[in-house]
Amino acid sequence: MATSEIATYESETKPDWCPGCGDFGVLAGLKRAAGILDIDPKDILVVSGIGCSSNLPGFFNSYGFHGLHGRAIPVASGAKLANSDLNVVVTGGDGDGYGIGLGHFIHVMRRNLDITYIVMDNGVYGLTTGQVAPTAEKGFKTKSSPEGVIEMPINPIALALVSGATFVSRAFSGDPIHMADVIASAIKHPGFSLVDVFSPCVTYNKINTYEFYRPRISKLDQTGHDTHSMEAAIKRSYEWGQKIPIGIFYQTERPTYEAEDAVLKNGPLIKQKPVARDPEILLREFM
Amino acid sequence: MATSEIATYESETKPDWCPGCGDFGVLAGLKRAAGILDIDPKDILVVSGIGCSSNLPGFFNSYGFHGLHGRAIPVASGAKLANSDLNVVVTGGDGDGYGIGLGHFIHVMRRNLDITYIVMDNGVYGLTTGQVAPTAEKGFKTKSSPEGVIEMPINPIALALVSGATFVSRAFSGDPIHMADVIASAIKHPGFSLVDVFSPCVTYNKINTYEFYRPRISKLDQTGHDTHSMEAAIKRSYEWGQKIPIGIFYQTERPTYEAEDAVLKNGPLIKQKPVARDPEILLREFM
Amino acid sequence: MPTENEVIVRVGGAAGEGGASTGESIAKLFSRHGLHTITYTSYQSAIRGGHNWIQIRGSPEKVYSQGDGLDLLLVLSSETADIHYSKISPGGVILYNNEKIKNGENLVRQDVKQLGIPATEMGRKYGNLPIQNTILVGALTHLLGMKLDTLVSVIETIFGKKKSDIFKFNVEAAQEGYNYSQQNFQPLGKRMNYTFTPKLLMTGNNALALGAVTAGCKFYSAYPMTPASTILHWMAAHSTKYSVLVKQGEDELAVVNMAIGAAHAGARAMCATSGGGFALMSEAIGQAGMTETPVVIVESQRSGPATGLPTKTEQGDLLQMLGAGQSDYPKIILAPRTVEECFYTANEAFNLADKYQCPVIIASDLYLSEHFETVDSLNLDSVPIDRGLLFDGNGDGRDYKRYQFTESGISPRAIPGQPDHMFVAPTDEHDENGVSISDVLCGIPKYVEIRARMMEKRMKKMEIAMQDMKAPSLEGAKDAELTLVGWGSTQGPIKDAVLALEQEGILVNSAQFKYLWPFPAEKCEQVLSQCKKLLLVEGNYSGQFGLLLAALTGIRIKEKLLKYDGEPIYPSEIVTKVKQVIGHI
Amino acid sequence: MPTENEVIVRVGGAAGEGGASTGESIAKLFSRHGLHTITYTSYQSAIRGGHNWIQIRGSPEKVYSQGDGLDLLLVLSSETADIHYSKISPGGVILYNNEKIKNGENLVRQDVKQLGIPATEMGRKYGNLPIQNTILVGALTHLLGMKLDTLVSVIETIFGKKKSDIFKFNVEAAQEGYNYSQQNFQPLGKRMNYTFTPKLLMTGNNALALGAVTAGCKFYSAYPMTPASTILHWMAAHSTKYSVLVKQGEDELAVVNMAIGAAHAGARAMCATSGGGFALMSEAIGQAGMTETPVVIVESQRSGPATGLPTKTEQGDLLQMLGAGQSDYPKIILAPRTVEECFYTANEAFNLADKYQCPVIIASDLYLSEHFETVDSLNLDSVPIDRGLLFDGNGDGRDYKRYQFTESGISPRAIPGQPDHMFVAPTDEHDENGVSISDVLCGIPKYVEIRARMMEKRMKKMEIAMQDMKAPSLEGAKDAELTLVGWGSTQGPIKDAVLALEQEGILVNSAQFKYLWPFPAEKCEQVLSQCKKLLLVEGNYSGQFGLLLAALTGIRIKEKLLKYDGEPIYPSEIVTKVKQVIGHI
Ligand SMILES: Cc1ncc(C[n+]2csc(CCOP(=O)(O)OP(=O)(O)O)c2C)c(N)n1
Ligand SMILES: Cc1ncc(C[n+]2csc(CCOP(=O)(O)OP(=O)(O)O)c2C)c(N)n1
Ligand code: SF4
Ligand code: SF4
Ligand SMILES: [Mg+2]
Ligand SMILES: [Mg+2]
Repeated sequence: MATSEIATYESETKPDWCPGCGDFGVLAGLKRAAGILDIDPKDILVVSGIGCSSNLPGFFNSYGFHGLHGRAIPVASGAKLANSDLNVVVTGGDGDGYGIGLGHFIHVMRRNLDITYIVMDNGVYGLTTGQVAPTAEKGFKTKSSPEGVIEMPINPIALALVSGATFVSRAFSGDPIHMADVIASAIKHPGFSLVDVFSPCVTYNKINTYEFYRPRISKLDQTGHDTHSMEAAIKRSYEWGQKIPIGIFYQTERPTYEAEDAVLKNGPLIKQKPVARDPEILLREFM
Repeated sequence: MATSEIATYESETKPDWCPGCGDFGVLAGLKRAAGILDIDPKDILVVSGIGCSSNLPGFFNSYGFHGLHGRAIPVASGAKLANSDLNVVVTGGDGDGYGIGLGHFIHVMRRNLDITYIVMDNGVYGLTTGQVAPTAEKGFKTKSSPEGVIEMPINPIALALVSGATFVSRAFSGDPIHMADVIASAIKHPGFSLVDVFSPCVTYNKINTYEFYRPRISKLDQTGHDTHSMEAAIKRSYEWGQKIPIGIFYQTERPTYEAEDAVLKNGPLIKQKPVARDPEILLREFM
Repeated sequence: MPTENEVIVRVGGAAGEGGASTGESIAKLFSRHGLHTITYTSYQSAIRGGHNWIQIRGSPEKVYSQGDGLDLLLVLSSETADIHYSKISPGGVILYNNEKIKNGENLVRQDVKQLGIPATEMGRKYGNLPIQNTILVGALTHLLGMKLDTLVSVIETIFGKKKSDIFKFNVEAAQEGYNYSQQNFQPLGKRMNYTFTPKLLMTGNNALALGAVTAGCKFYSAYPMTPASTILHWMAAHSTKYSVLVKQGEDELAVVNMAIGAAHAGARAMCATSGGGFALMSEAIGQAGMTETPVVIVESQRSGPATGLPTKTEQGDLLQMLGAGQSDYPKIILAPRTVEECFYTANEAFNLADKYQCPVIIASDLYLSEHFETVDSLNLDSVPIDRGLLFDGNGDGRDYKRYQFTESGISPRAIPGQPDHMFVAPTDEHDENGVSISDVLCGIPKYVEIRARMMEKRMKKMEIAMQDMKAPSLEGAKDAELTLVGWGSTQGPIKDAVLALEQEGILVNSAQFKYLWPFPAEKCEQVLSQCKKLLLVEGNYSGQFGLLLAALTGIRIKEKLLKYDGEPIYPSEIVTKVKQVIGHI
Repeated sequence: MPTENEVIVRVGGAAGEGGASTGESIAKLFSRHGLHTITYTSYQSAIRGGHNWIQIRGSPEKVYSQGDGLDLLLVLSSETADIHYSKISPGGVILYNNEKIKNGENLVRQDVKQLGIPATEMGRKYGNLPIQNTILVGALTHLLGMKLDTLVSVIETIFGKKKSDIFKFNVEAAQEGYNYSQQNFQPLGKRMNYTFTPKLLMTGNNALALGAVTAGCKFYSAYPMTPASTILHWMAAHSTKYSVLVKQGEDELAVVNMAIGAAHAGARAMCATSGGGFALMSEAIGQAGMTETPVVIVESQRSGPATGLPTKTEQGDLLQMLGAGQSDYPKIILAPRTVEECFYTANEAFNLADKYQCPVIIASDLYLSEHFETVDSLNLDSVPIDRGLLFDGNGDGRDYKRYQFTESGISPRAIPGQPDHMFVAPTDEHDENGVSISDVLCGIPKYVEIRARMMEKRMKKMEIAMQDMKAPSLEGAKDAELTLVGWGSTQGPIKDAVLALEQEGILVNSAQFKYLWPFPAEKCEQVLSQCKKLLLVEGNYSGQFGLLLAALTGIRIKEKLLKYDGEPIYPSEIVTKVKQVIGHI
């Protein structure tokens, strides 16, 4: 792909992340993926919540909505239902999506809306200066957990699998080329797609660093993984330790919500006309 | 167990559920379970949200908190942390727990607080006169889904399994004796226990009736199920159709949150003294 | 006590006995006789086990509330008599199934006619069909001198298909009840003219939903909550017919954020809830204010606090609506005063939302949402759709500034998908381009200024919007001794009270507020400054509107009728209070 | 401009360069010299990339705000000079690293002394250690005539272990900076007496947290949100030491409901958040009101609306706090006015919560929460713990009514685990026993009455609580031309402005409100009725306190100083406004 294509998605605003932050890799990956799919920026809506990671829409040239902490998914859902022609991508953090936003995350997956959700998973609350996040491993010490976390971390991949997501994947900020392919597949996938990204917070997480991940990362497609097997996917979602898989865990086809909704059979909502103001039609039932 | 023992838990307020409502069975099951374990009513706190099912604490003789729709779990968590000597039981509906309260539900499981959560799962919002609930099957028609639901239902058992619950079970209102045993085991279990109960709404759900469940119900302990195998549990959580399993899907031991919290090492919070008002201790760091 | 020119009926029964729907058919019977009709339904949270009742008032003249007194009590279950018998006006009637009140047991009033019917026995031949209600309504039809044919048309509307057994049986039962009544009872002898020109009969929620679809609402999201749920039910039932996408969300947080997302993408979007759900929505309403997204939120209030009495009314959430979300941001609050006005207010709300690119809250309540009222034929065309300042999409997109500083504070809005006008709508403070300034720019002098200007830009819109916010005119006598001040749904009882007092020669008038925020203080001061004495009438404990009025105008109303027991206000309560205040008692 | 008797220093640097902590060590240097010290820190949301600065003011006399003017600008990064150079008072000093501003480039003011130090070069021998800040602070110590020993003690506090390399290197660097300064620069020549009696230096959040643990708070839950997060950090760090269970929840809904659950079970419980999180909590605050559960909620306000400017201050959430949750219910709102008062208010809040069995909101803001202030030695024993009316547990439990109607509205509270006094705390309306009446009872005359009485019982508590709500006294000249009216954190700048005006012979006084709800209207009217002219000073756009005051007293303040650009109010701004209002300009 030519750099000029990626430049299409270059915003005038420069990212303000800490030097080395994993989120740079995600931004690069998303640009590249959009370039691969050659989507016109006007047809992309990037929605986010609040967090370092949620600042991403400001650094990407497309339409965007930088909403409230934890509420990106419902905003994106509403936008997608209103204009199903848009490519709706949600970008955010683990706190935003797996913490405060967890309920929305699970519910959107059972709906199978055609939305791509990219979570920059760094195990901490970066923007609020480093408290524990739901993916932090047991024992992790932060400002808000000085004795070490005593909760089990969320397993977002497993959660997505049992919640009905039709595309479940993982990427790593240290490998934006691989990530771009995963994101491109996710966007292309008709239905809800999750891309959980190991995106190191170089400032507040000294455990889950690039150095931690790099030797452990193993690509699913290089290990003969069957992306159509839910069972295999669940099993692999628990792999942690010496080998941590990235790539596509699971992909299946199920009609999207947009395809099944009766009203959307007549095309995107915003292209549909208001109802005719005919008393015969509108008032009869009240006689 | 003598009836007199169950009468201990009899409240002066009579249930106002529709005749035949599955929730009667759950109330009976809970009383019986409490009787089996012989817990003093003063040591039980039953917490609920809002819904027909959430009215249960009013009909059970113990301490109770009938809170807000969807927020029973955090209220119960706070109470348990404040007084870990209490037996804290949460009772509620599928809308309350798997709809609006879903985020709390998942997060409490990774904490493994020693709380028992009984969900009266009827596929509808009973109290608000019959809209679709998150466990409703595809195609289910309600006031709010006249064309039939187009979302996949929540699988609460699978969700609980991947979220770290240490005791995951299911019961059926049509079999309160079996249910009582399951609830008793759940309460006895040290750590978070889920009892998902098929509790038919005779008024608004004409699909998932007693007649629907009765021939399909199959007891896990009668089919050689290994309650210590997560894999087996997940597999069985997907069984639906001709055979639907009830009983204990999974049970494991993990230290409870209360056991791991440093402050609770000194006993229940409400028994701990306020800090001594010694300037030497309290003010030194600000010098 | 009902006047000669009106009839008031109350139907009571155990929950699940169909009291409400029986009442609704009586209401339809009235409206199809050409009567102005108003109902009030009292019910509880439990699906079974409680006692429900519905009051129906009809008159050839316009009526404004459920009214006072009772001409006829229709008894569906035995406790109905215990609860309502004493409420029957002297000369009134109690109509009951002989088996529910054995031999008219305990019906001892001499000034009330006891009319028993062996309805259970008469109904036996229809098997298990719950048909006693129809028999009783048949009897009532005769008692009111109404036409059986019209009742049959109502039965047809309710039970549908002409040839179904259930339709046929109900018609037969109605006929039998009518005949029995004719043979055994004297009609009430009210002298009412029936025009038989059917009137439109609907609830406030019906009118609001109808108004919304008429306004081009394309996206409706909700989470069930009494008394807003019936909007959801109506919308869902009409979703394909009117092409409105209806989405039940997982909670109110999702619901309001979905509506905002849909609105951002260009669809007219609405959601509705009650107090508790509104509390959950409040953060996102601020988001709509900050991102300048037009969205309509209905808050149908019920008795609080907390879960409170979910099936009872209150006007207790005004402070919550005023204070919704942190800091100051543009928002508009409208409180429709009648069922009819619910229709027009929905239209207006969408236009105001688009014009000022801000959230608009429609403040309804259980009483207004759920009671039936006849409305004069709605003028469907009176409020044309106006989508406000949309960016035309011409010119070079590079100059496009979504949050441009303008005279009015309103900046042209582009819609995602439009070529060349990409922008990010941020909840963080931002510059004209929508670039967030909270991350690395705030606190630097230039951006301190931009922050202040952006705040002023947004709030400027509310100064302009003030032109659209109307003060109520004084309704009633010019030289009244006293002015009743209310807002929203209390208009009905207040109007009826004014009329009743007029009958007694006491001249009062009323100022009923609909436009609550931004509060048109100057105009309101002008109106109220003409008044001799003020009496505040509100359905809440603390007189919340009184606080708003005082805050913005300094007018502190000393005399107050505040009701917070869950029941709607009755005209007679206002009459009594007025007399007390002006010293007539 | 700073007076002779005070010194104001500002430290600026790129985010991540340690400006804030350098500022804090200067503040500690001041407080250990026995100076009254106050700071203000300006920073942004991004972790890196922005520009941060901190202002430190010290004086032997009591000072109340960050002050106006600048004696010394300490430059850590090149843009610092661009942004702040013009702010240095005539006769002031700019102190900088020679390498950051090459040869004093662009430092052209004749009325400012340019003092450059080759700090980078001097620091080189310490390797990668970011030591230039320490060198500069060493230099500053000499310029202010302060003691190097005291600086060493500060370094020890910061870097801990006496024998660590990092401690040793920093001490050396400080010494070098001091020496360089001594050899090359003249001290500022301020005539200040250093007593060397160290003062307690803390932020509002420190004081609040300390107050809470002193009050016996045993449960603290929170979800991170600036500017409340530092309470969480402090509590977490002191959790085992003071036996406070600290729980970070999954969101603010969980957080507040956990605190309520803990409170219901008998623990003193608190949670804290900022505006957006508070919006999410609002439904549950009503729940605490309805179930009569004592709980303390801290709202530290920041610039809104929506996400707004998370690191900037505002007093914009008063309406939100007043309107939190549907309907009317008992709640108390307290706005501490100084860091010291944060401590006592926390104690008071817990007592009031227990006494009235209701939620108590502490309204703080970023300015108050985060700035450092020296406080006179705290009287830890001044507020004894009072748990309110707890059921003694004697007698037959059968008579126990959790929600008993009493004269005061306060009913004796039993705690789960207590024998024989079981009850359910319901968010539905209920009778004295706590039995819900919404399901099958409401609407029936007897229960209509119980509902009304239960509402009155709850609100009665607020009438009684009115006795504990104090009106502010007038501070300053009795016969002042004008009274400044403010609330909460603006007390500092207002006090300083009053003093500054006094210097110019202009007599104004001030009324600073702390007790906001239930609003002690009568007492406040009495205080304000003595005033000639009022000027409202608030850190928000719409004058929210002014609205509250007018709503409850009818007093509408015409003259307003409203600030909403995210920055705190400076005394000089008040001075200017006052002169304008009283016609001295
Ligand atoms: C309702 C609400 N609560 C809290 C906050 C404060 N807040 C902002 S970002 C954030 C967490 C961010 O963590 P994450 O989503 O993991 O993003 P990261 O910064 O790590 O990329 C929080 C708690 C908020 N903005 N809104
Ligand atoms: C915040 C809020 N939203 C909505 C409601 C209305 N509401 C009451 S109960 C209920 C659903 C009950 O469903 P479920 O939990 O399944 O209980 P069931 O009645 O089926 O036993 C809803 C939506 C509420 N009380 N509070
Ligand atoms: S704090 Fe962490 S997540 Fe935030 S920008 Fe810096 S490195 Fe990235
Ligand atoms: S409506 Fe359904 S869930 Fe509610 S009480 Fe009746 S049967 Fe039970
Ligand atoms: Mg994160
Ligand atoms: Mg249910």
